[in-house]
Amino acid sequence: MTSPLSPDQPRGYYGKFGGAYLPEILVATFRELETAFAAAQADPAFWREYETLMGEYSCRPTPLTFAENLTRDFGGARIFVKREDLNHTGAHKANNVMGQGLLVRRMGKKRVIAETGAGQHGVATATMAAKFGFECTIYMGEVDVERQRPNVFWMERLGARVVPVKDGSRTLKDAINEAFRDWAANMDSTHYVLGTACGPHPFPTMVTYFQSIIGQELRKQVVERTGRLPRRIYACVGGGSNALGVFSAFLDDTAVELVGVEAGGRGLPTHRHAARLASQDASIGVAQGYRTYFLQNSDGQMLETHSVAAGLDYIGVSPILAHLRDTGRVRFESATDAEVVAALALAVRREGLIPALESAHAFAQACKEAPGLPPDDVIVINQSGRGDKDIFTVADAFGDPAWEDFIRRKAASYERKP
Amino acid sequence: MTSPLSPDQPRGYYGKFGGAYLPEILVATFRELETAFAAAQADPAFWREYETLMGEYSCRPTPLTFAENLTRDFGGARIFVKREDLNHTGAHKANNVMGQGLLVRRMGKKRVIAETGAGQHGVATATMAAKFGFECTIYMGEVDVERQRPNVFWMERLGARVVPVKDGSRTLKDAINEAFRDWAANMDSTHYVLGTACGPHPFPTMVTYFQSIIGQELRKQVVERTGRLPRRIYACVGGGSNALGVFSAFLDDTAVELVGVEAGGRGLPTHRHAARLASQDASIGVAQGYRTYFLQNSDGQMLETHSVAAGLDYIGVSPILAHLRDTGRVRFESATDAEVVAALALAVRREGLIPALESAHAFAQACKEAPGLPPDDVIVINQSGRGDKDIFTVADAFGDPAWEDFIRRKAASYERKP
Amino acid sequence: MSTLETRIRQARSKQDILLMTHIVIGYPSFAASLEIVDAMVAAGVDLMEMQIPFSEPMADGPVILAANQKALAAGSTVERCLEFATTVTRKHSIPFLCMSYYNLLLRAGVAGFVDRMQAAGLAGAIVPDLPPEEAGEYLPAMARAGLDPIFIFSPSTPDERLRHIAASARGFVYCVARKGVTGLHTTFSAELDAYLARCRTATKLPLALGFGVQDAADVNFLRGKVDIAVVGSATLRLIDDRGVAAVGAFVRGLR
Amino acid sequence: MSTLETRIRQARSKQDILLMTHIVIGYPSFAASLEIVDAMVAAGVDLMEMQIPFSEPMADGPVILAANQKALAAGSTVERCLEFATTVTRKHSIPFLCMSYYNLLLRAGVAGFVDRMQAAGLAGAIVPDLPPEEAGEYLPAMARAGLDPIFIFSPSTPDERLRHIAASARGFVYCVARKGVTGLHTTFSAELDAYLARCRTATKLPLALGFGVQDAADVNFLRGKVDIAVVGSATLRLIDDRGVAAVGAFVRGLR
Ligand SMILES: Cc1ncc(COP(=O)(O)O)c(C=O)c1O
Ligand SMILES: Cc1ncc(COP(=O)(O)O)c(C=O)c1O
Repeated sequence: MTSPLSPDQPRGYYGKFGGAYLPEILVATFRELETAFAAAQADPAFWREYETLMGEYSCRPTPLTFAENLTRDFGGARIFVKREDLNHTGAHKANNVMGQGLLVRRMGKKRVIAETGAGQHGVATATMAAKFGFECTIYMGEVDVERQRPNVFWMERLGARVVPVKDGSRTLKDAINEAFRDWAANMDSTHYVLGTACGPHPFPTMVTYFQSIIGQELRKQVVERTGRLPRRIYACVGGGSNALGVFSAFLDDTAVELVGVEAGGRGLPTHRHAARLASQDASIGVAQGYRTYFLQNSDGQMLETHSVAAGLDYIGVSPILAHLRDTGRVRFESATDAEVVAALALAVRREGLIPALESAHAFAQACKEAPGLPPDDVIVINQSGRGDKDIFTVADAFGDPAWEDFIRRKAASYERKP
Repeated sequence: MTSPLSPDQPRGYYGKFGGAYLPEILVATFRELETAFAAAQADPAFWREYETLMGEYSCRPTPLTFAENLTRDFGGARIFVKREDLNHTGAHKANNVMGQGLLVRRMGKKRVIAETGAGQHGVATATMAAKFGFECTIYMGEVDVERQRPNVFWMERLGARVVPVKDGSRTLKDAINEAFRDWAANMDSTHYVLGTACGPHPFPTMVTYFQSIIGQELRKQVVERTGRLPRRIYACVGGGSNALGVFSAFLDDTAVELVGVEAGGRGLPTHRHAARLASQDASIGVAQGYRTYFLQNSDGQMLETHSVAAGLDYIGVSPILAHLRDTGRVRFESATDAEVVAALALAVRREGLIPALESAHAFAQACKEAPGLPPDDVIVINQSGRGDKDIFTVADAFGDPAWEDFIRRKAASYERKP
Repeated sequence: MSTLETRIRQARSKQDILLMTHIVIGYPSFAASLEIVDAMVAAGVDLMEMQIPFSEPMADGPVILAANQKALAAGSTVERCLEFATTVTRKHSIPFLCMSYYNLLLRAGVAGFVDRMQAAGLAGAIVPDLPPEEAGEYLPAMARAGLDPIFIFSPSTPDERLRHIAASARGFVYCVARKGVTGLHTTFSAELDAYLARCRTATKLPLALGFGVQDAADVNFLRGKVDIAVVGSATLRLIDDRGVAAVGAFVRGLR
Repeated sequence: MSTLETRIRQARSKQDILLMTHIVIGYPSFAASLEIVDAMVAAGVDLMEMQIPFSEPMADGPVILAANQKALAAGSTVERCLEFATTVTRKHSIPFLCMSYYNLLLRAGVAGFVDRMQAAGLAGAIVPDLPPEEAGEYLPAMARAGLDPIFIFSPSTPDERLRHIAASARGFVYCVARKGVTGLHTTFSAELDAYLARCRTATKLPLALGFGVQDAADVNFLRGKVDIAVVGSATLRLIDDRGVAAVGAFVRGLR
């Protein structure tokens, strides 16, 4: 299968975004990757192998669920949810990671590294490494290690070494830098499993390629189920991989509105957010090897970002999405932390779905817009992941006293031990 | 579809096990349920509706995963894993609960209650209630509330009232008694969603009916993938529902050995276990409305049971399994807590699978037996659920100091709040 | 007509309503249980049901449940309970019934257990989780031993089934007043009349009514409607709150 | 031949190996940076690269990374860094190079940034994340301003690409000694010869070698192999451990 979203310009550019701004030491490695990826794409057996793996190890095709209660509550468009949360390891991250795993095996490498923010990509990579028998190191900002300790625990059980990154803002972007540093030293043995549709070419194209399985399935499912294409599709946007994955199959259907939802954090006016494309706070820059919109100051130094969802808390955004914003094909919105927690609570209560805090951004925006659409319309929310992993954050957001008591008792039980 | 495992005797008996030992006040309710279930079974649309629901809301058919590394490590039979962990809410419990949800809707009731041990069945029921718009109360032993707090948190978010049961051993059996008490008072409005293939007729038959979807899928998958029937199938046995679900499609294939794995707890010789069928410690009794093997003393008082897996920590066992033991069709084994934690660690590390502690019992037994079987043979482990929910227990079993520190810091952060 | 039924009818000829009370043997202690029985008999109760505690009393509400569990925790065994029954049946002349769950009978062997109840001087037994359909072993054993199996009617039991149950019943029939388990209050209302009329049609045996009968007003309300008023959790609650000494006065005040 | 290249060749005619050192401007403070430059120049270094700190220095290792972040936290801005450059280029006569990441140029406007570097008296720039393919805006601006774009060779760069890079290079070429980022030690071995031979074939420009050069032994090893030894993280580490005052003696001891 060829990539649904290949660069429209040389050197991995989508419009004026993308490229590969690499330290020379890594250039050869990227060329090797580009070649391996091109060969895989050209081999019809590769996509089949990928689909088989995802069918037998994860649960693809993931279902499309009709959110009957929310639809009724809002009295507007019929709301469907694409269930990436049902993937093995709990998020769409598995798609990308398993695909890259197959590629790594083709390339004959024996070690993988990855960065992780929410921890989902780290768990997915560590899982893939366990399955494929690769050695594995995961870089994770110290702040995120703390926010997402359960994921760290599982990564370690999966055999990965988790390295807390203590530099900079100690979040995702710093973990990415650190992964590049590792790669620059170990590229012969090692593949860097970048977790989203960002980074230097060919990562945005490659990650989108693997994630496009979401959109392919959805298109088939939604037509079968409703006899029509959706009026709008909502996806949260961290790096942009789940959004591109689900949007990819609908780019040529101009009647389908594609809506990317970024982290509004404490609200756009506070500037404490991670909205690169939905706010006026970002500007074009080059960092971490690619050109896109970044949240940066007038000197070009990256700003601290903020979101209740670790997986959206990132300075940059996929160059492909930056381009799709500039061309007007994708509309970008943002949802605040408070709106997101409310949307999560609603999805849980009314549909029995537990979206990840990241995915709850897409729910939040869809809930805002659904009432205004006619009942004939179909809208789809991409539920990129499940929210179990977020229990510490969500319990805090709800201020659940029973949970706090439980943690206190647990802590006390550890004190009593020798 | 008719039930794959209907009683072979009147009044819901399987051999000498089963029956319905009910307080008179509940007899009419059970008759009503029996009638409704019979009507549903007779209606071909019902099973289709059930399959559609499970396909669109959960991710059925769940995959069959080849455990390539474990197979290679052991050098014996080819090991496959049936992935019930990928169900929505993370376990096979969803199958039963969604099926009963459809039945409740047919019966026109508006409230559901359930007992829960591991919390999985509680989360599944609360999820079903949210989706179907039923009011929901979950009874849960106080000990289990403490062991499985994350599940309690989600149940509450799902809109369920979780009632900690403070009587008796404050575990699953006491929660069951309490649910029956609620039902006896509210049977007009309420359905009791019993969580396993135990309890008075028609529950064992009905729960097995819904869970038989596992075995039906598996049979098709394993023949397609390997061209043969499995030599052995392993399933953990708490109440017995996942085991019966996966075994059901193979009962007539006498060449397929069916192995139920019970909780060996601290070891059978310590008597601190929950092995009803694999130990000599149980005897035939009647409690909680049905006749089966119970762990009881010479007076007939129930004993305290023990398992690292809350979902297996139960005094009784499905009457259907008791019968299948007596007929010799199913072999019963037990795995100790220590073996189970080791098997879990192995599955995580080598296959990237995170079985629930319950399911890890099946892994433990399969790991013991796989090396002794020829490579031509195929064995299947039913991975009834995922182990994320068990992080507090597993982290303690591993004695992870970083986890303990994390919990201490979390607790300290709560102290600082007003 | 069984001995028990005869005795009930005799007592009824002197009283317009009989009183049956309930204890959990060994709760709060065996000594206290004896005091309670003495006090109740002295206060004039006509029959007593004595519960042998069981770890899973699914038909009982919170008060009796807790008493079952505390009695077990304090070391109550079937053996000691039957010894206790022997003591009180020798000491007092009113009929005593055994109340327990089926597992205790089954575990000991149904026939053997029934024989032991007989030896203990008990007049019959109430086994709330044993419907007649499952009583194939129990009924002949009881008949052989001359003990009455007391069965239960409930408001949700359809007419046909009332008759079916009645066919196995001896001594009297225990009508539960409402849905739910023991120990919660019942608001007695005119609805009860229709239910009791159905019960009357189904059996000629004396009728007892229990579940939520807790004071003189309740007993008074039942006068003329049933033969026996059963006071269960109310006395247990009384003992918990005010001690064994309060039992006599309470029972005397009921009628 | 560019002015920078001419000056390097002149210096080389007097020394068999030149020394280039590295600072992060504003680390540990602007005042200290000035002292460090003065000490290095006094100790005889031939060229200096001055890094304008960037929040995401992906090609730098832990030592320089930390210095970048501390400098930023202490208030280093592009404006102040260029002022600093102006000060030192006026004060000292050796060539100074600007080292930074492309985003700082891009954000300010590449041509404008280059003009400001020129105005600050800098001789050229090293932009480690800007390969020649992406340098379409940068190269003409540098040429117009008369500044030399320093490009990088690495051991993993194939011959053809070495030539392609060389085509854009001016002043000298910076050869990184090994895989990885700055700051880790390099074990210099005979393998280096083959790599440097490839570099020599690809360009006639002077060659600098850096990454892991940290003491006199390393510098000595490079004598006769390259024109310039680049000492980067080693001096930063020295400052962290022993303070600014130790710089002069250290640098003097290198050659
Ligand atoms: C569940 C989930 N959704 C979304 C994201 C955001 O990534 P992306 O924008 O690449 O889909 C993450 C990142 O960790 C995630 O875990
Ligand atoms: C994951 C899982 N597996 C197994 C069980 C045991 O139940 P059963 O024997 O009915 O399958 C439970 C019960 O909670 C469970 O949560």
